[in-house]
Amino acid sequence: MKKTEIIEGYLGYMRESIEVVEKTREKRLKETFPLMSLEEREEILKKFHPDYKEEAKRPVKVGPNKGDLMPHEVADLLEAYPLAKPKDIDLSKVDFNVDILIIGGGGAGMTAALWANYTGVDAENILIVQKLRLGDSNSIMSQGGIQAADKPNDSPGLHYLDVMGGGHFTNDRKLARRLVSDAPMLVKWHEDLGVIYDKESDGTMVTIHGGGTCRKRMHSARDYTGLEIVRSLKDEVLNKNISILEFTSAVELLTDEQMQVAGAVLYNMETQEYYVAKAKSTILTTGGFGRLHIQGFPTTNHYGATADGIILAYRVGAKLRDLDAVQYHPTGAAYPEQIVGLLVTEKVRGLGAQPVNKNGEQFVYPREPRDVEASAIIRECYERNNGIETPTGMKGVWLDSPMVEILQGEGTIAKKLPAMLRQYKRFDIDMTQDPILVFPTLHFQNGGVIVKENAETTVQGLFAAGEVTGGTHGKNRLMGNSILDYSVFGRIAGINAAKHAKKAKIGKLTLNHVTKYKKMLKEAGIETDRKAPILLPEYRGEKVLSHTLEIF
Amino acid sequence: MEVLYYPGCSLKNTYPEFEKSTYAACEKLGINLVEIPEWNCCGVVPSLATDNVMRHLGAVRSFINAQEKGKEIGTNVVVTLCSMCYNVLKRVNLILKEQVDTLKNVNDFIDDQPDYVPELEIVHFLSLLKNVGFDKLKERIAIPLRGLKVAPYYSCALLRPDRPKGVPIDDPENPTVIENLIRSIGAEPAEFPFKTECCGNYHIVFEPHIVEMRTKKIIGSARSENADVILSPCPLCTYNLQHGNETLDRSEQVPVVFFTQLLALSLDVKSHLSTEIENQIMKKIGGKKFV
Amino acid sequence: MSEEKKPMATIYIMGKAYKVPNTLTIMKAIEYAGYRFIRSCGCRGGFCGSCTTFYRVKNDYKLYVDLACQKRVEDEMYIVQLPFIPAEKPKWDLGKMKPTTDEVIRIFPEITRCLSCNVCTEACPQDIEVMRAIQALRRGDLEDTVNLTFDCISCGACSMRCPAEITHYQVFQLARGLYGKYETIPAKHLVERVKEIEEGSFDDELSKLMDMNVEKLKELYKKREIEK
Amino acid sequence: MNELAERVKEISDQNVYSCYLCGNCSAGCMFTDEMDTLPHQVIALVQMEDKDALGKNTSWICASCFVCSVRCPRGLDVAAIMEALREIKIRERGFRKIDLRKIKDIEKLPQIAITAAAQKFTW
Repeated sequence: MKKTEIIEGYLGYMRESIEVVEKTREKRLKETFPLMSLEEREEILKKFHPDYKEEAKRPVKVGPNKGDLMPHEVADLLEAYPLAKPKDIDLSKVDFNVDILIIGGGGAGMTAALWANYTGVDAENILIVQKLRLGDSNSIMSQGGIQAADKPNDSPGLHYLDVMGGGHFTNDRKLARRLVSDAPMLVKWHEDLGVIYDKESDGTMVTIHGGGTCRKRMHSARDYTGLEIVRSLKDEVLNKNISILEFTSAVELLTDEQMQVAGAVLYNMETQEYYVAKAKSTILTTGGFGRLHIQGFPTTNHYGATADGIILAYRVGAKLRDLDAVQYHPTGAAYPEQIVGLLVTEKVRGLGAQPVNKNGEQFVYPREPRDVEASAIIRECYERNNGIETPTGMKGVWLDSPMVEILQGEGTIAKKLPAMLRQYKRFDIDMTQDPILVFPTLHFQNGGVIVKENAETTVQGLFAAGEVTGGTHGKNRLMGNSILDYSVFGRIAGINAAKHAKKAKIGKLTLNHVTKYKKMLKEAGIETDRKAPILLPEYRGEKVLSHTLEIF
Repeated sequence: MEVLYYPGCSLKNTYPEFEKSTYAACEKLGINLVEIPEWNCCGVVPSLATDNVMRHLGAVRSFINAQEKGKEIGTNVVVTLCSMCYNVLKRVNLILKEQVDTLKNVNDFIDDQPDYVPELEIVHFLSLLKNVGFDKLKERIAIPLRGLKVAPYYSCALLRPDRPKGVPIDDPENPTVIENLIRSIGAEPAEFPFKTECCGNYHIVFEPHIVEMRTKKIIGSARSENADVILSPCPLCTYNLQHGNETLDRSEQVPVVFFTQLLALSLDVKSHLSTEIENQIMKKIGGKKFV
Repeated sequence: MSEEKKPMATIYIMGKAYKVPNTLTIMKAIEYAGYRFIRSCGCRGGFCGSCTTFYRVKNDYKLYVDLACQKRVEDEMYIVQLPFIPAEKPKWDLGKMKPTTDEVIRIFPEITRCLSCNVCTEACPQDIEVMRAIQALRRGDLEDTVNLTFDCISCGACSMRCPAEITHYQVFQLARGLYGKYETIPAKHLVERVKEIEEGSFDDELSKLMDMNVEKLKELYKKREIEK
Repeated sequence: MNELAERVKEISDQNVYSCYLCGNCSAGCMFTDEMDTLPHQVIALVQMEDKDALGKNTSWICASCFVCSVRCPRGLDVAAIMEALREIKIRERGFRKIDLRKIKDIEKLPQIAITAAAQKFTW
């Protein structure tokens, strides 16, 4: 076998390692690698988790979180100037005057819109603005599932313990309690909407483990859980005639003289026209920051995950938390090059696949909380040098996917992981026969805008739900709690924004907070041509970018 | 006897009683219907354009599936119940048997399935019964429908056109096969001059008044012959006739039933007739079987 | 390997030739060539269906469809993307419908025009047997339709190719909605748990946990039994 | 053969010049009450290359019951000629006879009827 020859998707030298993995498989099938103690977890995190790299962070210089440590990529955007000059925007002409403005059309935004509508706000008085198409979001990409303690051997209390433990006990307890208490109700709501969850023939939900769970409470829809939920939500939003503006982003929030949030300045990404949207309640559901590529990591996130929401909120004075805590999903694709960074769902491990090193040995319990699992893989690749190097110079470990077929029966992968199977098949790799190569990938913004239990931020009139918020998961979110998060708090945001809209009185629209923020930046001595929000990442080829002329 | 069976959309979606009564009767008669797996919609009305084979594809794909299933169970006979399906399938199959170029054309186009070798025989269920023999059928009858006057309604698709040669199941101008069936189950066929007339077909969708005009005449004719029921082999005619009934006073209406429902009733298996109609019939024949 | 030495492919983006590294996906190649996406780019992971791309290759009449984020470039590829599927979404209220093909036809009567040509299946980047699914629906087999189309990402490639002008992805959404709402058995344990929570059965347990200090919480966490 | 007759032949494989206008088709037709022109008259128009043949409602009222085809003494498939006249119009760019989304009381109609109408009135 030639080292550089490609055989069924893998290079010859990788095949050699796969043969070793195959040899140890039978033995490993009977072994479970021990779970780490809390102390061991702490140690490995400190040593290997990217969050603990001091040089990757700095204290932010301005605003409500002045002095807090944040990744450079986030601090850079908080310390950036607005995209538009306040004096260029005519606030006297209001283009959209609605009760509720929802910024971000993913799972949280659509859930909020629907529940605002159920609470009595007419569909035409709800406006969702969305940078891409409605539903194009991280929500649609989530594969593994949604947690809810709805089986007799489970309880919200056990779920709560898992959430707290996974978050290293740094969570906002009230939010965590809400998360676990409302979970079954939201899954029931999905069922009523027509979401097709995996079920036994008598209707019992099929549930499995996720990393850090003590009970099998992960509900899924094959490995297209996010897709199935989002397309159902989207259908419902469209059926209800809720107004939608696609390819339009919010570039700044609006406030009135009372410093209440009063809508946003919107920007049509295609025509470059701006719109003034006035709203009695504004809900941020903008998602996270994966596309900032913190510390240069590849990401599982969608194209628009550029942290716009936290920038907008921060400028009106909303407080943030835990932005130093970045979730690296332990298993991103490390090979082939075309799909590097894309998610290999935790469900693969949930169904029995073990991470193994190049010698075919286990080195970590397959379902530690995500940050711990990721750290163990980094350690295996870089400290112990037991990873497999790819042609692009990346390292990874094997995820022994054929074990799923052995443990759960032939055909399980096709049935329960069709998205994964398809993704690898496209590049000639058959994950039912061969293991797949994985390495941690930037997955989730653990922190975000601080919200109360009613989804309101620290600024009046501004609500937030989903990945843009912080607190629910503390410093680390567990698998299956992000769909749950946007469902539970999207609903709460929708209901409370609707209630707030009924009594809110909005005064004169201003961008005073922007002027003030700019002054603050100047006073802090920040001289830069960085602008934020960035709306979309820049991936154009370097050669092109260095030769562009701005003529039109 | 084991044969392949093509149900069509109506039997699965609109008139399950047509299929269910057939299955019940077949069980009694020892006929095993094997549904063609993954059959496609036939298109209901055959395309008469000779330069466009696209419209035949649904039928051909069903033939291919039937052919493969037929190899498994050892038959090349495909039975249909819906007369519209019969007409399309029969016609397309005959075209493919006659026209080598057309056959090659569709086989080339359908590159995702095996080629169709035109060896299937498309048979309407009435013809199958005829082949079994109405005399033999008579011997199996448990409840002869004595005293029941039945209007045999053939309509178009079982009889016309005779092109390619071999489509009609009987003489297009003066068919008798349904009458023979009626007699064999112990009932009396009505003299029914409108028995081969058209119900208005697809005009029910955009020009329902045409269907109303047609069906009123057909029902009126059956009524004037004192028919207790109209016997239909066609789901679309059945729908149209029922639509016609709805435009008439109750006293002028004649119930429409599928021929397999009366067959099942006479074989003393579940007829899947509405309770009302079954009671009417049983009363008429003086039978004891009140549901 | 340095940038210059990478094996390159020539691709034609809407007719214009660009040289791009041949290991890139179509999406990354378009970006490499200098285009910045606003449309035709979404999740970049094969789930959202926004980057549907039609292409031909040299000396081949076949029209191929793939997701730009999931397909590696080939030399001499002629590419155009589908930024939007021109179709209104018909509105419906699942709550007032029945799980039948007739209900689907009421909204989408055009599915009766399906010619069984199977061009839709050829177009599907998710390898869904689209025609089979439409025909399953014609047979009244909602379950089969749902199973065949579960992996549909609503990219709409099928709908751009269909001679019967069917918008399959919408039809399937309706079919799945009806099936999910009416043809799956509601989970009994879920209803029971929602009721228990509403009745406050877990309030004490949760309140206790809320008031517990971190050390005690950690103890409990360590001691929790992991379900086998 | 004139161009219209040629086109009819292309589509239906029927030669309208075989028709000697006996009127048997029209006599047997059950739908003439609804027609502005009788079937054999339409055939005459085609023979004379009168494009009005395409504008008459005859072919659209035809229900494809084939009584005419069975009774034609010249063995012409008259129903196929009607189909050819429909097809010529249906194949024209921009021509639209019906809109399936605007069927009245569609919820009452069986699939078989909608399918049949779709087959005959749309391409």
